[in-house]
Amino acid sequence: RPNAQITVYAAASLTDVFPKIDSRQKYQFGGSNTLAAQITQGAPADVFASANTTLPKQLFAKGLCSKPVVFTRNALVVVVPKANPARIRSIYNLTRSGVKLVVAGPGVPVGSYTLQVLENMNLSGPVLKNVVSRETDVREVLAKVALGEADAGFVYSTDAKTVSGKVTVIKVPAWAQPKVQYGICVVSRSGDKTDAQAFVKRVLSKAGQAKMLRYGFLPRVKKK
Amino acid sequence: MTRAFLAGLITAVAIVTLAFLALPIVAIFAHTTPAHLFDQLSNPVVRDAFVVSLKTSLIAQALIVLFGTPTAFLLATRRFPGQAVAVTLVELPLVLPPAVAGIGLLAAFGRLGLLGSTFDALGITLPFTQTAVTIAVAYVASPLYIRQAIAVFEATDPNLTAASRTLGAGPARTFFRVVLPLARGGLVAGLALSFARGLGEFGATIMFAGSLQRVTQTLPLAIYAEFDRNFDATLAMSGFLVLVSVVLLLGLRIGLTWQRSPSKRSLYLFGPSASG
Amino acid sequence: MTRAFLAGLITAVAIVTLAFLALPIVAIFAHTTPAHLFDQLSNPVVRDAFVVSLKTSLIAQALIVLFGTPTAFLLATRRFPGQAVAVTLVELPLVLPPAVAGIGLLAAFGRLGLLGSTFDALGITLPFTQTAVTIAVAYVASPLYIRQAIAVFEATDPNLTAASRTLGAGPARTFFRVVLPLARGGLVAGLALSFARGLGEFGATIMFAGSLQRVTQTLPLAIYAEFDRNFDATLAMSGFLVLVSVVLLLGLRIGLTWQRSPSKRSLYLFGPSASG
Amino acid sequence: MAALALEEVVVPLRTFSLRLTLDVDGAIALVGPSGAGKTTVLRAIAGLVRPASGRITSGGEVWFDASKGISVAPDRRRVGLVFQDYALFPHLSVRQNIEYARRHRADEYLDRFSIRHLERARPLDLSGGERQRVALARALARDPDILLLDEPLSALDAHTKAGVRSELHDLLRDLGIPVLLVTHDFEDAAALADRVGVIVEGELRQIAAPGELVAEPSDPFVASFTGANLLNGYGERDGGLSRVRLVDGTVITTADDAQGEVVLAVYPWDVTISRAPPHDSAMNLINAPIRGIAEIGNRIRVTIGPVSAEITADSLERLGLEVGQPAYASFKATGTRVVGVRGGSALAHRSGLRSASS
Amino acid sequence: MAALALEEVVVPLRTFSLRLTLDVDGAIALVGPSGAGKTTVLRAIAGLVRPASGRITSGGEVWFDASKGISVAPDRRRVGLVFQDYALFPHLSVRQNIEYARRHRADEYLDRFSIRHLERARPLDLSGGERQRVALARALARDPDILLLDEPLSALDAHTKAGVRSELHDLLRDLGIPVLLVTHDFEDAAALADRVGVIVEGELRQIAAPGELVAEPSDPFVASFTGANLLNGYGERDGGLSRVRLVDGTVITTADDAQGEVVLAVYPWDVTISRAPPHDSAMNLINAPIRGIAEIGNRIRVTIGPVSAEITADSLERLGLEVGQPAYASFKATGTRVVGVRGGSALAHRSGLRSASS
Ligand SMILES: Nc1ncnc2c1ncn2[C@@H]1O[C@H](COP(=O)(O)OP(=O)(O)OP(=O)(O)O)[C@@H](O)[C@H]1O
Ligand SMILES: Nc1ncnc2c1ncn2[C@@H]1O[C@H](COP(=O)(O)OP(=O)(O)OP(=O)(O)O)[C@@H](O)[C@H]1O
Ligand SMILES: [Mg+2]
Ligand SMILES: [Mg+2]
Repeated sequence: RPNAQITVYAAASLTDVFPKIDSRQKYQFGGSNTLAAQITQGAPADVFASANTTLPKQLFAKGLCSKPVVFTRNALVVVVPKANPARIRSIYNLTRSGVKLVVAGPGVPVGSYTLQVLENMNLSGPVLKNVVSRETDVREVLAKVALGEADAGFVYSTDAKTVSGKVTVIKVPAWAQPKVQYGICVVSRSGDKTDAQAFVKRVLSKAGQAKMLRYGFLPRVKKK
Repeated sequence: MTRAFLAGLITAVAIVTLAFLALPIVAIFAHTTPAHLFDQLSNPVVRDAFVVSLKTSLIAQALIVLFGTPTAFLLATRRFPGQAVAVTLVELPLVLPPAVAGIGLLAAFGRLGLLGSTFDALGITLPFTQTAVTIAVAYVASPLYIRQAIAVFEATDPNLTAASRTLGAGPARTFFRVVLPLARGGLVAGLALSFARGLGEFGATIMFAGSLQRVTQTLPLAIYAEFDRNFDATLAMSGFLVLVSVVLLLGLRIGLTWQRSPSKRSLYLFGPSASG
Repeated sequence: MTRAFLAGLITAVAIVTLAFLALPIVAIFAHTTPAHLFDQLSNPVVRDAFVVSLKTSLIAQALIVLFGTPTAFLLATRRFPGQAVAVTLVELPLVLPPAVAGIGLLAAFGRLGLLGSTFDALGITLPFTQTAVTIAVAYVASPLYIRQAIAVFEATDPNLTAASRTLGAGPARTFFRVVLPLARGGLVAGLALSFARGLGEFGATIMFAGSLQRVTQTLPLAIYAEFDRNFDATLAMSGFLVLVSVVLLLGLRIGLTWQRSPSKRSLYLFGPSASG
Repeated sequence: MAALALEEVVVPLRTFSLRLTLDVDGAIALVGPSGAGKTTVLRAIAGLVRPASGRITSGGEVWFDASKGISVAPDRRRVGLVFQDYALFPHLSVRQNIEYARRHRADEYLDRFSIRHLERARPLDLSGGERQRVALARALARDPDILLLDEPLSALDAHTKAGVRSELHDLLRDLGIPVLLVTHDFEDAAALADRVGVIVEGELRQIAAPGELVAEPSDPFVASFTGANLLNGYGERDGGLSRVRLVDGTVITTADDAQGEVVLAVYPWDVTISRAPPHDSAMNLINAPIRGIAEIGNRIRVTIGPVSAEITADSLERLGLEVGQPAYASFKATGTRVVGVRGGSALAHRSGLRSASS
Repeated sequence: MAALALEEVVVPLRTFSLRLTLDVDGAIALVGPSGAGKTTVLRAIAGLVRPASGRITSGGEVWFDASKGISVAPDRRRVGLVFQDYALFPHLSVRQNIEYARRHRADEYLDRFSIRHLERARPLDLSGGERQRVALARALARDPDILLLDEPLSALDAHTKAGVRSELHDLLRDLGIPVLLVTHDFEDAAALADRVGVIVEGELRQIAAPGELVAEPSDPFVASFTGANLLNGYGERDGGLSRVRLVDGTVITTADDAQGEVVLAVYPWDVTISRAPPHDSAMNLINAPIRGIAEIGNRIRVTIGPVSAEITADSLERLGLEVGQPAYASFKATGTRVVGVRGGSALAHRSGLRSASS
């Protein structure tokens, strides 16, 4: 039977790829934390795809969704405007005073990942003092940089690609990368569990994963 | 001469103020071309958002008129204990942070809200549905219409309604033949304001209805969502909304002046009004 | 009897409307206790947000009064070409989606905005600063004050100012001794409205000023940020903002009634007004 | 023809209460100063304000009865009320206004009030006189059992007024239903009504034919309202007459019994003016410089000391009177009336300047 | 004493233009119907409205001169303007109102206008008469070179009015500065001013002493404004006299030269009433049933056919006149004046009901 439309709540970083995987569904993209909160408040979502695993786990614990599975991974990068007014060449330049750095709020997955990176590099203190705004999701961070209002921002490598013309990417050294795992689960109150399951399968399927890779996401299991 | 100076100063201040208010609008149009602006109407996101906005706004405004008018009339013409409270209640959404309004709506109609269980029992879910958008819009925009309506009804000459009564017309006839025709201009003006405000609703909607394309994503939400992906689209949509607002406001201006006396009175602060 | 039925119907509708408007407020307080509410004031996030909101609001309102009053006076008392446009300009922010306002402000005062280069040259950067918050608030809240001011000034009896002039008082003296004292009540009311609206500003602020604790994170922004992490904090902050709004509105009510004539006139739709 | 009756109707007002018992038959006018409660009387009859107590009946029907808790709705009472400001519906044409009551087509009234040429006009475009005619037509098109007029002439300029007044007078006479009109102008009341009541602060002081009010004013207020000079003084009996010493020392002889602090009324047309002491029966003589000469239509008012006299233009010429010049004002002892005890009247604080000077 | 002069002042108004040349010395009154432009005259003098052309001078000073582009600001012209609604500052006490001009302490004026007891009161708490006195005091405390009064009496009820008028008359006389007052009531104007001008639709029709206006009205409008009956008819010379045939067929003889469509004026006090045909020199006789009897103060207005006559109460009694009963109205040929050609006057559409009936 032609399965009905389902509603997918997905992390902002999945904005471009998910429709390519399945164009028929309804998507709401945003900060994973916001989406989780909305689901807690009774949002009629069928599937929840989060930019981390903690949020889905919390929902699972509350019995609000099925046991989450990891469906992809991602990496953090620093983006600077093409003009690069602050002449940022490496992450270490972010300590320079006067740099306008935007990051995502601590509740947002990418926000906490950012903190981890800085932890790993022992830059927390000197860099965080340059933060001028904590945005509500990763896309806002990207936007402020792309608009040239901010000098730099931490985003997922996948997001950086979407506006490649407007920003320059600065890699985060592998040893400093946090474990960025995306978890997906079927919302318990979903009126259409079968289609929801079907969607999850679709994402985990070869085709689905291929699309993910094409958009710069990393394989769901790190190969040694 | 100090007098001319004073006049000059005031004019200067006014010009600065108006410039400040105009600049952002100008900037938006500086960044987008009319052509580009109308291209956007073919952009599916914009089109969907436009449809959602229009649909929810129209329903919301209909509700506002239907429920707001009698309420306003009562508040304007009757004295009762706790009236001040009632009027405050009516105006509250106007000054309430939209985000707070959204929280309030969640706390009231959300799954965990006061009526949550009731609605669950009835199998109704409000939050994050299009109904939620309509509710949010109605809640936030209603004061602009109701306040205006109260003002207009209060301004109706009681002698005219009294006359209508002594001429054998009952309450209903008096209301529809005398009160309403005289109030029309003001009511339309109020509705225009409330419509524009509803069209721009953001905070309450995103809190209570989320932002789901084709379902709950209104123009302002789309703007916010597109903001990061494609700034041009955002500017175009913004420009579009500005145009809508301007049209509504000018309509309102006309509606109002059609009400008010034509000749503007001079306060004679700076010399007499040139005659004729 | 149909007449009683009609009256009953209207009353019923009014009650439903008021209930709908009241529910969200009630819900917020149902979820939070006064004690809890004041605990939140010790929560650093809330306290900082409160300080930022207060500071920016006060400055913004001061600017609004300083620049808005002369502007309103001019618009109310002088006729000039393009006046309708000017008035529309003044009212536009009221109906503009805050997000659009924010984008407009970015497009105007942002680094890459119209005046961006100019400001750069002067070494001024607005976005992400508290100044940006103040500007956003002033831009979005100003219409509520200016519109009211225009209305009040238009309502001043021109014979009084004329009298003042014939009694040898110049424009300045006439304005400060006659116009202003008579307008005070209305202006205060308008200011209260604009203050409340400014306090709730969200969309424009987050677009133009971002959100950073202790710097640009106002109460509404904090509410949004805390929404997903700590719903109680959100409710408490909301409750707090509701209280502020209510206080302001009641102040406004008083301000207004202190203006308007005391005795409310009956429109005689449902029987005569009981005398006395 | 159904007469209207008010029985001990009481309407509490801001500073005082309106208390009224009145039978309306034929044309009755209530006169009183602004704020006396005149309009309130009409509102109470029309059912626009609910009295605290009392009874209002029209012919057989009971319109209001506090004791029985009856209060007929305004639209169920057959009253034709013409408002002071006419209260025409600004959004309706003259014809639509007249047909609002849906009892008759307007044509009959358009002709009767010769306003056919205005039928399409909006009230705002009409002159005062025209508006009044429309308001009258509208009220009568409702087939009222009684016609109520609030200040029917006050909205008209003096020039229109003269004409409207005489026409209105004829109309009321031919109408055949009781008419109650209120005005603050005694002359208008006298010109329009068979009986005139003077109402002050909600209380009916006296009601009678206009002539009687002038001849026998019951108190100083009524007297001054009908145009008399008022003289305050201290009176003592003296044989068949009384002598009253005024504040300025003048002594007035009156045929009435005046003892103690009294107020005398003298009508200007009972006072004669002369240059030399007159040799006639008039027992009262005031000799003082002329304070003022006012020409009113064809009559002249000459003010000497505390009294003003009304004389013809001819006699003014003949006597060659001029302001400042001394003259004699004389009037009969029978021309004076004791109208009250001093201070014991609403007068003192009301008639501002005059009482201040006299 | 500085006199005020208006030279060919023109103020365009909505439907017509005010055009005025006038010298103000002593007390002058302008009368005219509502909307005639009276208030506009005062506003122009005070500098509150700027004329399109003309010249306004006060004594030596030029206040306005269109040709020279001079227009002195209102606060620099020494005018005392008393507004129709008095325009007292509601937020200031009586004392503060009077001291607003900062030229004198209020005390002198509080006493002079006997309002000391009100010095702390707010204008809203005052009666009409009291407000007017405060407004006068305030205007005079400004040391004006000229006093302008807009409808000084129209806001007062008839009862207060009588008193205020006479007081005002004395005040204006003693003031010693030129006074210009406007009103729509001819009697008020006559009572207060030495000269009265009749202004209609912005144009000064006639200006003269009140008596002259009555004796020699220049046109039907002025005539009816001063209280005359107007008779429309067609006139033909006949020897030294003219005969005018009225619409209803009556023929009136007049000493004036009346040819073609004319309007005759007859004053009520020139008309005598009798039951039987009178045997006197009066050449004009109208025999018709009495249309109305109106009692006005001590005078009675009896309307017979197209004319109304003014008679005394006594003669009413003596003749025992009653409405409906036939009677004779007679007046001398010399008692009639040709005051204009028919239709050629603002009259026709103005005096609504009357013209409709006559
Ligand atoms: N609704 C009301 N409640 C209480 N008092 C009122 C009300 N309406 C009028 N009054 C007061 O009652 C008094 C009489 O008012 P009303 O209008 O009847 O007087 P009036 O004789 O018609 O005066 P005017 O000649 O100015 O029309 C006034 O003092 C007024 O202040
Ligand atoms: N500012 C204005 N512009 C144009 N026309 C005006 C203005 N003010 C008044 N008018 C018109 O000028 C005419 C005269 O007005 P004005 O007030 O002088 O008459 P008025 O004789 O004082 O009347 P009233 O006796 O009613 O006071 C009126 O027809 C009015 O409509
Ligand atoms: Mg009244
Ligand atoms: Mg006027």
